[in-house]
Amino acid sequence: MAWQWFHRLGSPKWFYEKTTAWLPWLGFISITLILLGSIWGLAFGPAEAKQGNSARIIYIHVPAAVLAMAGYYVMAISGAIGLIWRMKLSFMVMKAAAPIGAVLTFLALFTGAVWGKPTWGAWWVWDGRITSMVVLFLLYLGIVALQEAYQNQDTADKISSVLALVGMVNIPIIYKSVDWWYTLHQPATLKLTEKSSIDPSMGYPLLLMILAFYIFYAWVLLLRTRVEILKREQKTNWVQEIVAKG
Amino acid sequence: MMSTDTPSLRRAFWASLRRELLLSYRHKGDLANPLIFFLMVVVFTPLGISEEPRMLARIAPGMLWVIALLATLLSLDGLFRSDYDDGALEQMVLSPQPLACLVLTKVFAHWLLTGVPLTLLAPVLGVMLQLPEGGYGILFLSLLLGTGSLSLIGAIGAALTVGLRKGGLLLSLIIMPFYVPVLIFGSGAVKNAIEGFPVNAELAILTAMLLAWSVMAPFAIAGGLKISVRA
Amino acid sequence: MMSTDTPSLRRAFWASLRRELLLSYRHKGDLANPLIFFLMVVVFTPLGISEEPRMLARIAPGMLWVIALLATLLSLDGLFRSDYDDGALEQMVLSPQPLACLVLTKVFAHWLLTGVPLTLLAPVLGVMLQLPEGGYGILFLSLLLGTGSLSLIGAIGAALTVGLRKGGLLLSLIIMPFYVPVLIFGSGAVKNAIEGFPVNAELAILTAMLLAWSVMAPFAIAGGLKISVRA
Amino acid sequence: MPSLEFRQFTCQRDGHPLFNPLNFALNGGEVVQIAGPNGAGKTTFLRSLCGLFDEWTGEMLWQGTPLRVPDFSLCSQLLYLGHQPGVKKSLTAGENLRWFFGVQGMPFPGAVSDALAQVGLQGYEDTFCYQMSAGQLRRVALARLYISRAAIWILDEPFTAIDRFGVQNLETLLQRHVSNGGLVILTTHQPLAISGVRLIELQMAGRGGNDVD
Amino acid sequence: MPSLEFRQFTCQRDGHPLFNPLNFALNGGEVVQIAGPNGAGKTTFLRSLCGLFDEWTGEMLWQGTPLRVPDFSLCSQLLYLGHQPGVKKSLTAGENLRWFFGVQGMPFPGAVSDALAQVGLQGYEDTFCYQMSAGQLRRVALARLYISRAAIWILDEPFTAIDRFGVQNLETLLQRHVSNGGLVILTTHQPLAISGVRLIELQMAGRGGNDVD
Ligand code: HEM
Ligand SMILES: Nc1ncnc2c1ncn2[C@@H]1O[C@H](COP(=O)(O)OP(=O)(O)OP(=O)(O)O)[C@@H](O)[C@H]1O
Ligand SMILES: Nc1ncnc2c1ncn2[C@@H]1O[C@H](COP(=O)(O)OP(=O)(O)OP(=O)(O)O)[C@@H](O)[C@H]1O
Ligand SMILES: [Mg+2]
Ligand SMILES: [Mg+2]
Repeated sequence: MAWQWFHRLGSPKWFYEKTTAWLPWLGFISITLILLGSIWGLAFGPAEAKQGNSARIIYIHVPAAVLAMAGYYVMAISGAIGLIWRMKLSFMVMKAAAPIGAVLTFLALFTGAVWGKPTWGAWWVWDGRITSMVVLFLLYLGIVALQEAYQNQDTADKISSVLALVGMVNIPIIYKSVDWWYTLHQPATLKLTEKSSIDPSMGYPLLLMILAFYIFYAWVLLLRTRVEILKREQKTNWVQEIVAKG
Repeated sequence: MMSTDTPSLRRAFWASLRRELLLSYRHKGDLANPLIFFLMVVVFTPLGISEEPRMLARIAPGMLWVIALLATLLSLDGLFRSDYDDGALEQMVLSPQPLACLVLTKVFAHWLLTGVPLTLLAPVLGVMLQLPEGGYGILFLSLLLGTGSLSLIGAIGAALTVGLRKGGLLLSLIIMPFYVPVLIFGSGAVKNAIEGFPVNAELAILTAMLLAWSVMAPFAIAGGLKISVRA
Repeated sequence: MMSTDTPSLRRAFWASLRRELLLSYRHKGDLANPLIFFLMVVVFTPLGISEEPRMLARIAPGMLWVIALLATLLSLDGLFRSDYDDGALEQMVLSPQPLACLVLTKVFAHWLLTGVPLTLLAPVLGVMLQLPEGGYGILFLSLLLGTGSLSLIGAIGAALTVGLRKGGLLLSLIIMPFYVPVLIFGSGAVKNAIEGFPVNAELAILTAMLLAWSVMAPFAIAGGLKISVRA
Repeated sequence: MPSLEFRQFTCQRDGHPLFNPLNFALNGGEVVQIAGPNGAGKTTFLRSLCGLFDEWTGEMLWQGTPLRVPDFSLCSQLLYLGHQPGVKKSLTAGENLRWFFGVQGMPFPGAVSDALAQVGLQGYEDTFCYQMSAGQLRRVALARLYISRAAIWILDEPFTAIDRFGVQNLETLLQRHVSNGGLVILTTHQPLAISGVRLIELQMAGRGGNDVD
Repeated sequence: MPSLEFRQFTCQRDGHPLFNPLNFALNGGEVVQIAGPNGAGKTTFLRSLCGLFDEWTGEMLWQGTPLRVPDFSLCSQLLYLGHQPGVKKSLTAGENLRWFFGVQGMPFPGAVSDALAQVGLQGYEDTFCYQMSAGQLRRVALARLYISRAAIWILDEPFTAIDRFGVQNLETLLQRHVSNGGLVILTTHQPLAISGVRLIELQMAGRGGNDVD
């Protein structure tokens, strides 16, 4: 039955035991893909016509940016599930997702800034994309700060879920408004419907890296959720058995 | 023992609004605070940044909007705090009337006593900052619409942080991202007006945002307060 | 019954400082607040005012100083408030140790946790606001000296307004005039540095102000608190 | 007639039960004192009743139907007076009371000055609450009881800071309320001079069973 | 041996005396209860003693010499515990106590955990005060009495929110303090189980003379 599955998923113990087997696979695949993509992109891909080798930073910059945005929805939706169905596990996923998202956003910002110096001649420019990324970073920071600020975990979970939910509505608005506001940054080059404006020799390794980052994200998220489970359930028998086993 | 006249939401609404206005009236100082802040930054700006009229004129529209936004933001921390500390919030949560309506009165009062005065004062300070001719009307209109959204959004932040022993500016961090679109369209409208471009789009968007937040915010606020009060 | 080891001022000083630091450590959020505010305005500035690098570079020195000043000011309201509300201030007033010394620790802790982080963060935000090359060192130095004065002056205002049920930004009004010289010499130093002029005079004056306020402020603060507590 | 029933009911803090599970039923016409030493969980228990605390386990039944977390469906039936009385210091006594009833959707009670007189605050209707002594402030909060139409009164240490005569008055009032079929649930560390008080002792969890009834 | 004397002493609010002038002298070895209904001026009186309120008239003599307004010269001799106990909720019980003594220039008392045990808070030294019940919070403030070396204790309703055993303990402590020559001045609305309490009744001003002694 679908509902039975749903309820079992809500059980931290079931989730913990189930995912133990997935971990090594996810870790192995993501690391392999990242290595593969980097070697392809950095060593065998062509240098970009105008920007030269500095453009190779794209293989980190773009996947980080993509995941930073996708990560927000992972976080907000798991928060919403937690609020609606009062599911503790879902809150744990949310809590685990927030710092990962913040780090990825920071990575996108940082690589962007590093890239900006050779191409735009300045570390920092206020343009639409960049601004919306800063705003996203602040949204993540807000969630992390709320989680830290509340001593009572239950309250922290619910409060930050409400914030994440409200934020979910707001993200498209921010993107629209900031894009409309001022643009210097690259428009989207990878397009599904039309022909991509990026050369396939750079496009394929980039796509590979994005895929790799997705899997990597899932892996780290699982790891962090499991740590969170152990922390919160530390007084239960099954966790103590695991700890005793070492 | 039991009630004979049925309790009514309208009564609760008025009682609540009445109290907010009374409280603000008693703390006249608080009422003036956002205005003082506004004034203060307007004084500091030429001192610290530049006293050149041409320069001032260029930064004026944005500056006025940024300051109005900060003033709103800073006045928000106390919105639910004192009710939380002295137990009045519990009583509101326990009222049989929907909490979302009761908090809406608080937000409305906040806007009436912060947003509206700021809006009225802005043109005056515009003169001090050498705001060019064409900007005044739209400055007024955009602030009137925008401060409504600012109060509503800010109240969500205030509700989410009221349980912290000192919410302080963590509140700022939380709501800042939500203020960004309001700021962009608000100051955008004024800049366009000064340069003679049409401003209909910006004003329409500001109105739409105000409506959307008016519908959504009360529920988020009520939800946040209920969680906070139970902690 | 009576004391055998004599009470010592040194002990009182350390106990007081220790508590302030502990309290801030417990409210980590508060610690970050002035920084968040700083960051916030730096983000709002290009959004609201202008994103043009040339324009930003011109307003950056003043903007950074104005924001640092506002951030200090806004963090001051709570300086004595919670001690007043929960009765700890009475206990401090009743301590046999001179109140001026005890409050000095509070101000010192405030500077350590507000002024210093602001100073450290300012150059980073300078990059975001396109602050020209030559300004960074002096920005840092002038803020380091200036924020000390700002904390001391602000504490006087906080002491005088703590007895009001909600001091809020009335505080701002009181101390604003005293902040003006600090702002003028602080931002002046940075502007001069950028344009390659000497900055010795400005830095000397900032240092002198810091020393003068360090001597005078504690007594004014202690006086203000004693009056407030007796109201 | 209000009826409340508890089955294996206990409140938790940080995942640990505060007191041994309770099994008992309350009906209108009773004064119930929740007793126990400091930190036993009395306040927590009362807040759970009001829906202001939700880390509890077991069952709570109102008129026979179980209440779920979070559930404020008792709201309109109850009056809660906690450690923090919810009196605004910068309003006058009268304004505070009028707000209190207004916010529940009740018409502004004309009885405000009567109620204040009942708690010994004749002529204080227009006095600001920050000009009041500790006891007077609590009395403003207690004046609600003289106007309220709620059937269940939940009072957390209502006698705090109240002088001897004030306590007597209050006891008389409670007795009148229950004789009208109301239910009073209170905590206090002072001996009560009310006859027929039902005592529910909270026993620290993990110190032997109790199941009071 | 501490000695305090009052001559025609009364406190004022808004220019009106609160209670009829008092004339009496206190010496070490006494427990003195300031009594009176809510709003009689007990808190105001105690605060005047500490120098925390200065709208009073008449004379107050400490060891025979008159004290002037504003005068904190009694400071090092006294310990004041008011309606607001001065306990920071975001510090632990131990940190609160250590600050309290540190700020008076005393060495950090090693006795902190003993004192906490005495008020029934064994093992709570590292518990944050916001995690405490109302009574536990007051107990943290009361723990000061077990460490203090002050001769005069001024306690404004020290029994608030304290349970029965706590009150008994506190009474024993007060008795020990006065038997060591100390002076205790307190207010409370609960009956005291201490022998030989000296009662000073505050009588509302303008309702006939009293001059208690
Ligand atoms: C701090 C600065 C920067 C930030 C925050 C930033 C942020 C972003 C974001 C959010 C994306 C979107 C990914 C997507 O929508 O699919 C992106 C993609 C991209 N960025 Fe940046 N960026 C920055 C600087 C730069 C610089 C300096 C360059 C090079 C000139 C650059 C080149 C690109 C390219 C080529 C893409 C891929 C566009 C696409 O395929 O959609 N970025 N960046
Ligand atoms: N916010 C909190 N977080 C964690 N624990 C808490 C919190 N508040 C109270 N507690 C703990 O829960 C227990 C019960 O507290 P509660 O306030 O219900 O006690 P009480 O019976 O009302 O005591 P009192 O007679 O002192 O008012 C106490 O041991 C206290 O330490
Ligand atoms: N801040 C104030 N301003 C004006 N009047 C005040 C103020 N505080 C108290 N009063 C008045 O002074 C009188 C004495 O107050 P006080 O607090 O000393 O009473 P109390 O004897 O301690 O009463 P309780 O038993 O309620 O604590 C009261 O009638 C009160 O109304
Ligand atoms: Mg309690
Ligand atoms: Mg009193």
